[in-house]
This record gives sequence, C-alpha cells and structure tokens, in this order.
Amino acid sequence: MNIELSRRAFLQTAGAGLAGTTLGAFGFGDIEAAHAAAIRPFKLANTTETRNTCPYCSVACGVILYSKGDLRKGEQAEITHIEGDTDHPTNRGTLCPKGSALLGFVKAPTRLQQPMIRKPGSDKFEPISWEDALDRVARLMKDDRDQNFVATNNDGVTVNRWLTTGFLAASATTNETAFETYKVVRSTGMLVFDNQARV
Amino acid sequence: MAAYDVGPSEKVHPGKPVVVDRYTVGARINHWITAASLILLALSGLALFHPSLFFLSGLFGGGQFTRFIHPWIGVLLFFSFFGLFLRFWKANLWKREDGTWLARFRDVLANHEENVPEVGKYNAGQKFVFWAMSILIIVLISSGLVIWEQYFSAYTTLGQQRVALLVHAVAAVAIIGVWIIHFYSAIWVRGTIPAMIRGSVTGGWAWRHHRKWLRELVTMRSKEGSGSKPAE
Amino acid sequence: MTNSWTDIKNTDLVVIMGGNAAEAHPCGFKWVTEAKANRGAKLIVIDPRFTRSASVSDVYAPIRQGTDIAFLLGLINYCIQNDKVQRDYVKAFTNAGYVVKEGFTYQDGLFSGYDEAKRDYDKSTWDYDIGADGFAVVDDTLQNPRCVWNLLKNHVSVYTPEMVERICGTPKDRYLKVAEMIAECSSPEKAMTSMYALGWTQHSKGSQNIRAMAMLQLILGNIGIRGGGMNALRGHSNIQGLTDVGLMSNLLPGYLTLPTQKEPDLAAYMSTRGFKPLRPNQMSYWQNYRKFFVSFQKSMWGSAATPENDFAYDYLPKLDLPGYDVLRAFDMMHQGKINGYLCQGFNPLQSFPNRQKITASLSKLKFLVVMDPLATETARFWENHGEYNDVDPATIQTEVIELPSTCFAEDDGSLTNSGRWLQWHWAGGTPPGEARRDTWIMAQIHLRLKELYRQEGGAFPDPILNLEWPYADPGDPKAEEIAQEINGRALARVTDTADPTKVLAEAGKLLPGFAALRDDGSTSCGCWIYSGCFNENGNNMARRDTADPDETGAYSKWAFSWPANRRILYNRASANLAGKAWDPTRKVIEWDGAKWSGYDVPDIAPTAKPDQVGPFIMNPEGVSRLFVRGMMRDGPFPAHYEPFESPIANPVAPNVRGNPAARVFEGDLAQFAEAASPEFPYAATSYRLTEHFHFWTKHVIVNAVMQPEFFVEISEQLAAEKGITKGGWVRVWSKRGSITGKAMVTKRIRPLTCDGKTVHIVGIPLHWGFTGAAKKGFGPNMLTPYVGDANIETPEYKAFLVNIEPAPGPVA
Amino acid sequence: MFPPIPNPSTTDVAPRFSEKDLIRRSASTVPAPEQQLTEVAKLIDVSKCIGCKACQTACIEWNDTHEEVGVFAGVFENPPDLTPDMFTLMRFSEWENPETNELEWLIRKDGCMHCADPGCLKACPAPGAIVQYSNGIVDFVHENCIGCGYCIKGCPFNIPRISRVDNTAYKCTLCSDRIAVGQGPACAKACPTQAIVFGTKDEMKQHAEGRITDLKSRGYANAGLYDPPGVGGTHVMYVLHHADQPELYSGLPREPRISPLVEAWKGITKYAGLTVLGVAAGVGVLHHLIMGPNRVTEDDEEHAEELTEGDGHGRV
Repeated sequence: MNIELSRRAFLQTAGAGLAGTTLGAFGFGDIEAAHAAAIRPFKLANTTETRNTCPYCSVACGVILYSKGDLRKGEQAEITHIEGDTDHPTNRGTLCPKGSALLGFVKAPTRLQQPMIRKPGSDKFEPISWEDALDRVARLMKDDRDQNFVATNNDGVTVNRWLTTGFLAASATTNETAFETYKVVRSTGMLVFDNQARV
Repeated sequence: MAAYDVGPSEKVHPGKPVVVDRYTVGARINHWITAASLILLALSGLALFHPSLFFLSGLFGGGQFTRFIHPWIGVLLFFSFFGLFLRFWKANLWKREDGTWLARFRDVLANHEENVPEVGKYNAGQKFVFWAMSILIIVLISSGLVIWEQYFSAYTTLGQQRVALLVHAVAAVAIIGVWIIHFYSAIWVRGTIPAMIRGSVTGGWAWRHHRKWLRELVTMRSKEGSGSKPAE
Repeated sequence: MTNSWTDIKNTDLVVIMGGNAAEAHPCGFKWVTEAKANRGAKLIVIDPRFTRSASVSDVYAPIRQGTDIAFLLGLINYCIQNDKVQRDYVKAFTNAGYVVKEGFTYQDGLFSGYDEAKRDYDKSTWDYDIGADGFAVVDDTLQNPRCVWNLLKNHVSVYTPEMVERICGTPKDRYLKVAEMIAECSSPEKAMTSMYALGWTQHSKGSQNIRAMAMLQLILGNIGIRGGGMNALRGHSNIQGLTDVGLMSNLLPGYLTLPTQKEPDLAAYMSTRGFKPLRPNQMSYWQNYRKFFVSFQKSMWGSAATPENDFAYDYLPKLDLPGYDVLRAFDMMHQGKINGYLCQGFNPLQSFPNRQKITASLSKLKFLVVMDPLATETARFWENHGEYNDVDPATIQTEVIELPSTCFAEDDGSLTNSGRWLQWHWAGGTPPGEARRDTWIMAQIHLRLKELYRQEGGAFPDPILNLEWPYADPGDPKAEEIAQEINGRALARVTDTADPTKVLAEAGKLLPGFAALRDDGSTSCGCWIYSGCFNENGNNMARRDTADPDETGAYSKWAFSWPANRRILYNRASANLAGKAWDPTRKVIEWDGAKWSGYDVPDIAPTAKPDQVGPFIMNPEGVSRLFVRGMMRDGPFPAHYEPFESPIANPVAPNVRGNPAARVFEGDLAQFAEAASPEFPYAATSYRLTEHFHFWTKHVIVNAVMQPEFFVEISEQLAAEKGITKGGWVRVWSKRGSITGKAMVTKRIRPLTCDGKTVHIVGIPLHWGFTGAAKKGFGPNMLTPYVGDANIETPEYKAFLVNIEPAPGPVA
Repeated sequence: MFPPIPNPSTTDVAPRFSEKDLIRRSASTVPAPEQQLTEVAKLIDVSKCIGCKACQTACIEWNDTHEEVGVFAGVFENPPDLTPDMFTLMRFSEWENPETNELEWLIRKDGCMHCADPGCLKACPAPGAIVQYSNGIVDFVHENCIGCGYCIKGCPFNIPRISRVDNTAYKCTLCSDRIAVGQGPACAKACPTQAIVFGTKDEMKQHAEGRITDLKSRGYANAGLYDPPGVGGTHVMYVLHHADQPELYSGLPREPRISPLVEAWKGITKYAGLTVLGVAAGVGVLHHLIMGPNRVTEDDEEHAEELTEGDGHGRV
C-alpha cells in the first residue's frame, strides 16, 4: 500500500494534473465496514452534486453544490454543503473565505422570501402578492413613460428617449439575464441605464 | 489545674460502668458529614486520578457527572470541616506530654499504653491527623478552584493550572493516607467509633486512652458538687 | 484581462499596483504563488498600505494614493533613459514612429485645446499627420522630433526619481529597486504582468492610470505574450459580462455605441464608425461594425427591423449627453428630474459617493423597485437605524417595492470572469420562499408593459410591442434560449463571402461565430463578441475539458472565452515580424509560412502575413497606441494630476486642481476640501477586506464572524499624535460627512513624506451597513467626494481628505 | 502545482481506518494494530499564507460549528482565540526585521498539531475520550469526554477548548471523516495559495524541502521546517521563513514538550500515590493481625469507677 503513496505515484498524478492526489489511493488495509466511533459519517454521502461558479468576485471559481434532493428529477433540493471544484482550471478546488462560506449566503437569514411594498411615508414593509407587485411596477413605469417620453428634440430630430425613470443593472446576474434585461429596458427608450462596473 | 481541653458539654456520670460524654450531637453530625464528603471526594477523585479506578465514576452516574459533582462536594467538605475545626482546634493544641507520647510511640503501637504519659482529650496521633487534615484541605480547596475548568479556568494561566493539578493530586494522596490512619486507629482502638456514634465512652476507655482528660472531668465534677456527699 | 488567471503562472514578475489580489482575488492570486514557487518569479506590491498581498511580496513600495501616474511615467522615463526598452517590439507594434500634428502641446499640466469654462478639450490637435495617401505619416527611425516616441520621451522626462519621491512619497532607493526589477522585463525572455483593480479605476484619472501601465507594458514588449498583459482583476462575478452585454447608458452589446441625437439615421450613425485603416494592409476590424449593429437590431426587433426602416434605427433612444452614468443619474434624481428607479441587485445607498446626497436623491423618487436576493440597505433607505441611517420615514414619500430574486445556486446561466471566460452554471437548490429568477421577473414586467400598451396605447409603443420575444414560455424564458439569442442565428442561409458555395449556416441554425455575421439582415446576434458561445456544436460555455497541451495555461477547451474562444488578446504580438515567438519558451502562436497556429486562437486573420498586418487589429493603425489621439477626454498621454482632494498642491502643475477634464456637478465643487486643507489634513482611502465581499457577505454569519465590525486603519504615529488607542473609538469626518468606528492601529500604514510634508494615511474599509449579520457600521461613501473619472465616471473613492479624533463609544 | 485534493465522492464509501487502527487510547490500552497506517500530515507554509481565513470558514462549514459574531478588538484575529466552534485561527503579528529593517507580517494558522506524543491524550482521565490512529491523527471522542479540561493542561500548544454547551472538549480533527474516505482536510482543500497542503508525512517533508530552498534563494537564510521532536514530531508541520525564531509567529513554542508537571502528575504521582495508599492500608491490616485490637479492660473500668467515686481524691 505504501507503494501507492510513493513520490512517483504522486508525480504521476501531478502530471495528470487535475486527476487528484494519492489521497484517493490511501489504501488503509482492509476496509472497515463500521465507522470508528471517533469518525463522523461522511456527510456528503448520497447527496446530489451540481456544478456552479462562485457569484462573488470575477475569478469565478468552480464550486460544487451538494444537495438533498435533485432539481433535475423535479424534486425539491436543499443545498447542504458547497465546496470548491477541483476540476476547475482556475481554482483547482480551492476557495477563499467568502467562497468557502457560500452556503451561508444561500441560507442567509436575510434572504428575501416574498415581495414587499413600502407605502409613501410608511415606516414598514408590507407583504404583497407577485401579481399585484408586478402590475403595480408596470403601471408606474407606463404612467411615467407616457408622461415624460421625448419623441423628438427641439431640432425636431427623432430621439425616442425616456429620461425620468432609470434602471440599475447589477453585476452578478447571468449574461442571459443581462441580455433579456437589456432588451426590456432599451425597448422602453430608457437612457438612465447603468451597471456596477464602476464601484 | 486549668481545664484546658475540656468542652463544656463533657461530663462524667458515675455508675457501672462510668459513662463519659465525649461528643455532642452537633459535633457528631458535623463529623459524619465531613467523613461522608471526604469519602465521596476520595472515590470521585480517584476515578479521575487513575484510569484503573475510572470505574468508580460509575458510582456517580458517569464521568461527566463525576467531573461536575467532585468540586461541589469539595466545597461542602471545606465548610463542614471548618465547623469541626472551630470545635476542636483548642483541644488539639500541642502539649508537653505529646512529645513524650510520640517518643514512646512503639509502646502505643504495641498496645502498652501504661508506658506512655497520661494524655488529655486527644493524643499526639489524633492531633497529627487533625492538623494534617486542616492543612491539606486548605491546599486541596485552593488548588481545586484553580483547576475547576467550568468556572475558574479563565482566571489563571495554564502554567499555574498545571502546578495546581500536581499539587492537588499529591495533596489528595496525602489526605487519603491521613484518612487511612484516622480510620484504622478508630477500628484498632475499640470503643472509639461508638464514641462518634453515641457520643459517650466508658470510664474505662477514658481511663485507658485519655486519663488526664478523665481526671479533669472528675475534678471539675467534684468542684461543682462539693458539699454534697454520696449516700453511705 | 488581456490574459487569463491561469496564464499568470507563466510570468517572471508580478506587479500588483492599484489592486490587492491576495485579499480581493485569493484564488486568482494562487497563480502568482505558483509563478513564484515554480519559476522563481518575483512579486512587487505598490500600495499605500502594507496589504496581505505585500505580506508575501519580494518588494513592497509605499505610495501616496492618487499618484500612480507619476510613479508609472517615472518608470517609463527610467526605461527610456536606461535603454531598457524592447526596441523591435516598440517599433513594430506601437505607434512610436507616428508623427503627431503640429500644434499639439503639453504645458503646465494642460494639453493643447483646453477650455476652462467647459472643463473640456478641443482635441483637434491630438492626432497624427495624415499623408497625401490618406495614411498616417510614420518615421520608422524614430528620429522625427514630432513622432510619438520623442514626444513621449519629452513628456515623461519631468518624472525623475526625485520627482517621483516628491509626489508619491516613495523613498527613492525603494523606487529605484522597483524600477530596476521592472526594467529587466524589457528583455524578450522576461515577462511582467500587471494586476490591478479599483485601486486604479476609482480615481478622477482612473483610465489614465491604466493607460500609463499599458504604455509601460508595451515599451517592455509584454502585451500579447504568455505571462504578460494588462490584467484587470475586476470586481463582481459578472461585471465583465454586464459590460460586454452593454448594460450602460451609452452602449449597445459588444462595445457598439448608442446613437446620439446628432445621428438622425443609420447612414449618419455609420459615417462616424467606418474605421478606415490608418496604415496599408491593416485589418481595422471595426470595419465590420455595421454587421454587428444590424445583427443586434435583428435580435432586438426581428422582423420589425427591416432595411426599409434602417433596421428599426428609430427604436433606439438617442443620446443628448455623453452618457447617463450613475453619478449623473443620482444628480438628476437629486434635482428631482427622475421619478422612478429600478435596481436589479446593486446597493446604491452603500455604493455611491456622498451618501447624504444619495439618501436625499432616493427620497425624491416617486417609486423605487429593488430586485435582490438579500435585504439591501437601498431597499430600506427610508427606515431609521439610528446613527447608521438617520432618516424620518414619515417625510419620505417614495413608494418602495422589494422583489425577492434567486441567487447563483438557484438559476442556470453563464457568467463572464475577468479572463473573459463565459462559464455556464446550473441551479442546484430550490429558491427560498417566493423568490423568483431575474429572467422571470424581467419577462413579467415586459409582458405587463406590452399588454398595457396593447390595451391603452401610449407614447411610442412600437419598440415594446415589437420586441422580439421568441421564448417557448414567454413568461419564463430559459437561459439556454437567451444564450442562443446572444450567440446569433442565420435568418437566411449564410455563405462564405469568399466562396459562395460554402455554407456557413443554414437558415434558422445557430451561427458558428461572428465571422458569419452579415449587415443585410440575414443574421441576428445579441452580442457579437459572444458569438460562438452557443452554436451548433452545443453550449460551449458548458465545456469542461481540462486539456492543456504543454501546460501553457490556456485551457482552450474549458468553457468559452470571448472573442472567438481566444485566451490571450493580441496574441499575434507574441511573435516578431518574422512570425516567430519573441521567446521560444513562451510560444502562443507562430507563422508557419502560410498561416498562424499554436496554442491559442490567433488574434489576427489566420493568413495575415506577419510583416504586413499589425497585431492590434481593432485599431485602424494595426498597432497599439502610446499616443491615443482624441480618444481620451483628458489627454493623449497620461499626466499626473492630484486627486480633487489632495494633501499637497500638484508639484508638476501647481495651478491645476484635480483632473482638469473631469466632470464636476454644480454644488459638488463647494463640497471638496482645498488642497493641503488644514481642516482635513489626512489622506484617506477606501478598500476591501479579504473576509468580505462588498455588502453581501455581511449577511453571511460565518463571514460576519471573520470580520464582525467596521474599523478605521491608521498608523502608530498618527495614533500617538492623536491619542488614539488600538480598538478605541474614533470619529472620522470629511467635508461631506462624519462616521465613527473602532481604530486599527498598525505598523502596516506609515506616514509618507510628500513635497516635504508628512502625509498621514487613513484607511476605511467598506463592508458594513445596517442590514445583515455583522455589526451595524458605516461605509466610506459617507465621506467620499461626488466626482468621477474624466472618461468613464468611476467615483474617486481611493483618495480624499478627512480629519480624525478619538471619540466616545456609541451610547449602547 | 501540488496535486490538489480531489472532489469528494457522494457514494457511500466505507472509512479506510477505524478503531482497530488505534495506537493510543486515553486512560486505557489498545491492542497493537495489525498494521501501521501510512502517516499523514498537513504542511502549513507560512511564507505562502495570505491570511485570508479561508481555512477558518471552510473549517466552520465542514464541521458545522456555530461561532458567534463577535466584535472588532483592534486586531485581525477573529474570533480573538480558538473556541469550541473555531478549531483553527489565523494569528497575525507585525514584526520589523532588525536585520533588514523590513516590516514582515507574519501570519500563522493555529490549531491542533496532531503530535506523535500527544499531551492531551496523556493528560486525559476518561478512557477513550482521546484516541490516536497509527496514521497520526489525534481525535476527540465526545461521547467519552467528561469535560475536565485536563487535555488543555496537557497540550503544549494550548489548543483544545471546552464547550459550555455540552461540556466536552473540541479541537481540529484533521477532518478524520474526510481523510477516512480518501479526502484531505477541508482547510487544505480550500487554501487558495496552497499554503496548506496535505499528504503523507514523507511527501510533506519533501515538499517542504523545495519550499525551504525557494525561501533561502529569496534571502531567508533561516528558513526551515517546524516538526518539533519534543513531542515526537507533529502531523501538522510549518514551513517558517524564520525557523530559528518560531516564537515570532504569535508565540509558536520554540521547543514544545509536554510540561514536566503534567509528566510528573500523570507519571510518578499516579503510581507512587496509589502505592503509598496501598502500603498504608496494608500496614494497618498487618498491625491489626499482629497486635490485635486495643481493648478497654475490666481493670480500666474499675480504675475509672474508683476515680469517680473517690471524688477525685482517690489515688491508685
């Protein structure tokens, strides 16, 4: 068994690059069926893996989400652990203090659960249904657009712009969200449109 | 002569046999509480002291509870022994005859008390036990507090705690040793245990082991009862 | 990034300046430690603070924040003076020999054409001499006194080591040590990489900071090669993507630009975007602009975009100003000119300068919509949190709607990292409560708007009614559908222009890449630079092949890298005029006599002859620019300007305050402290800590544990001077606001001597607010000035003036 | 680069070592294991460490501990010390090197060293509460722990901490549950710069040599490996740029060893103590057998009676 652990084996696997270390080859004699009292049962056993990338900085490290339940089987999936993806060329399984604690972001106590509305002058948020919230947003947008849309400028040039409502895109949404957002926002003629690139 | 080591409650009752009051109820209860806690401490302490004795923790419902209860019993012992100390410290002050008594310790061991000087309420051996206990209990309680992880670990350095551990262990061994002497003497010298149970001894027991003490009791009694004559 | 994270392992010298890779990008920094461990590479860190990057550096040089240009031009001067220049590279691949128009001058800190009233330049003299042949005049001998090289030599000559020390506060010996090490990289066998981030961008001359280093890298011949490059570390996971896709006021996807009102029709629009080559044989790739633009219009408005209506040119809004960046947006809001605002993620209350102004601005809105996975401060700007958000809800009439969105773990899609890799990810968990994907939310808003316009009509409804919406479930577009839209489709059969028999894509099929785009409406493509990301071969962004022949670090089969899966930009510059690698051990691509090939996708036409076609194909010159003509607002060369709030007057141009071309809004100027102001004697800078990511991770308990509470970082000297104790409370205030926090007293910040004056530095991290798991705290934006970079309006967060004093703790 | 730790398998893998690989068990004995497992070790290269605390967060996440959000105390250490929920801690010290006048920010990941001769195990009175596997892992078994805190006093590195919740001792397990299935510790997997690597102890020593050569080439003449012999070597080792002054790294002990006091307490005292007590008891019994009890005689009683009757005047 020690042969497997020789430096040579190590270099071979090193050559294989992402193949991993000889750790996988720790042939500790006969395999014990029962867990040693001291040793916790391996908590990722029988979980579902999903490949993802870290949403924080733009190194975009590969991560693996471990969940109870499998979305692809149409099940409810509860993420129970997140760890670096060793197959990823950039991070090779490593993660920074933020990435290592990603589970805490997914499960943050301050994750938003339902749409809320704060009425003018009020000192609190009140729940509102998605339907009502979205209808309200569309209505507010349309009313403002209809009132303030500029079709032509003083020189009579067609400018078709809308300057009284702005949109701030984020920085961690997907390219797909970004392009769809671009379509929806630009089609209204909105010019006050920016993202987080600067800060 | 001065009744230097006679308690107010100690009296001689003539008769056959003569009965001498030695310990009040309070003193006896106090003693037995102390005795009980000392034994429990020894048992729980030994359980944590040597692996081969860890099974003793079973008596206390497992290691966790043993670890928890031991220091509290220690506190109880401390206060209860303090009670005994207040009661007995005077009677345990060192006397001239104690030296001679010790010098003839061989005769004591050989049950030849006729060769040793008359002693008061306590002989040198008992006094040794008394003072040894007093000192060791101080040592144990103070070192014990230092290593009482749950409440006091924050107040001392690891170095101090390591010293305390060693001191506590050595002192514990010593006090158990002293206890063994105390316990054996009580068995060996018959009539002693009843004294701590009933509170009284026979005149003979007093005459044999604490003659000086008996004489004083008698003298005092006669002083009180002077004039009165026994019926002829 | 011109290169990639994994390429950094090939470098010989890492210069971290204007960034803090070890703390902000630890897993990317791994490749620095790899280069050190395996190649014996050296690490230089230049920063006002001795950061965690510095803790593993070979050389650390302190610098006063906001003086990077002086330092970098000093390095260029050093290299020129000591002939540490990769001459052949400079001659062949830069515009060093280009002759500049008569009339271009630089004096007293100003270039020719300055208009003080407009705070702007007339850039007509900032250009080349154009010869009779219509091409730029070039002197290959570099002898012409008007050629870029000689102008540059002259321009940087003032930045001597003494001047650098005087401006930057960097001890001369330390500076020279750095200069020596960097100059070594002028040899073709040595590569240096520059790693920078917000430490360079968040200045009133941010763009020029970066240009200065880019120029140095060109002079050293480090652009386009393995282990070299200009590597912007970038902030958020998809800020590269959001910018590529053009979510900015003046952009269209793929760095096309939105029309201005001076361009009434497509012809006028294209007239300024012809990009005719400035030298013979050059590719000037932007000549394909019209193909990209028309294909984009088709992806927006499909059949409604026809040749007859200039491909729906009128559907696009026309700009009246250079742009509506966030600073302008909030200034407009502050003037009551904006009624509604939608935030998709983001947290302006924490992110934008001069928070008092931000709060006031948001309070003037009629409605604010926030879509976010987390409870942001912005969504609760109206809620009173004592000193941390001291507002009176009753007086704030803004209607706020907060919409719960999913996070990365709950949606599919691609993110573009700083190495331009588009990487696909998959949802692994069920969203909490009623949280919904952003794609769903945006679709729902659009469909409702559309329906309202269909029913009620209204202002110019056409672009909304005709918006291309080809999704299987219009209410819930799938990420794959949109990705294909971005990649582009053939609307009719597309054939090879050279050989019409060769079909590139049948009608309805996905396009192989942007080479197949057409300007006649026969192709549609959402973002040309992303074309190829999801073609008939499948979703290339989801590729997970880790093969890396000869371990060059390219990983060409992993995900997709724009453009055209190219891993190193300008990689043609890695080879000399004969098409052979400058350094054989660093081969990227080489010319085999007929075509270019190698480890990477050539950044040039595969058959473009090495001695004819320049490597910088996006430039009409075909070469890179040491002199940037009229393309920067504040000058064709960088020049040292002090921050708007600076502890000393500008030593090279005493009469110039800040960046003369930077935009300053009315009212804001009054809120800037004077140079060397006695009221605000200390030079403050904002920064991030490795334990936190912006304002997100304070919501994560574990990260809150790692760095629980806001603090202010100062030197032992300043602490002693002010009687401030380690962990004791302090008050820090600027001309705009005041904050309190605990003090971090450290040896890692040292007072500098600049222009003979002791300058104390105050560090202010930015991760705390009034929501989340961490302790409530302040952020630097309570203090920072409301001014941005002259070119792209990035706020000046890195250099401003404050005062500081010990303070009683908060009344608990 | 050093071969990264592979991704975990989600299939149920049987652990590769177990109780029958124990070489030490606190307050009890174990049969010699049939075979010697390959010794594993974690190597912490302080010169590569950027103090990012990824090891700390990865540790919390993997071990499902729940550290409370604290306060800023003027230093970078958070939490301020190891706790029952924080098994590892980055310790920061700012040091001005008198030879170079350079500031050095020395950052050390503190935590259990998994000593070959573990003081915690030696001090532990509870059978099986602390175990040592032949691969070098020293682990705490909480169901056997009684929370006395002796392990803390036994530890030359001051590592274990007692939980006030369940009154048992906690420390780094070297992620025994991960290693048991062929994984590496969570901290080693997370470490962005591979300042923490994990493998067999021999491999770690070889890897360290390479690192030390690199450091010497960068002017750290005293760079070296920290594998203190005083505790029989450790299964967590450090590469230090100043191996000649380990105490610079937030007080890493120069020559760690189990305190002589603890040695005495757990050694001589334990045995001598019991002997003394045994002897004392024995002597008592013996004396009783030879001398017999000391009884009051009739004679004594009569004397006493005479004395009392004689109103104290009687003389005998």
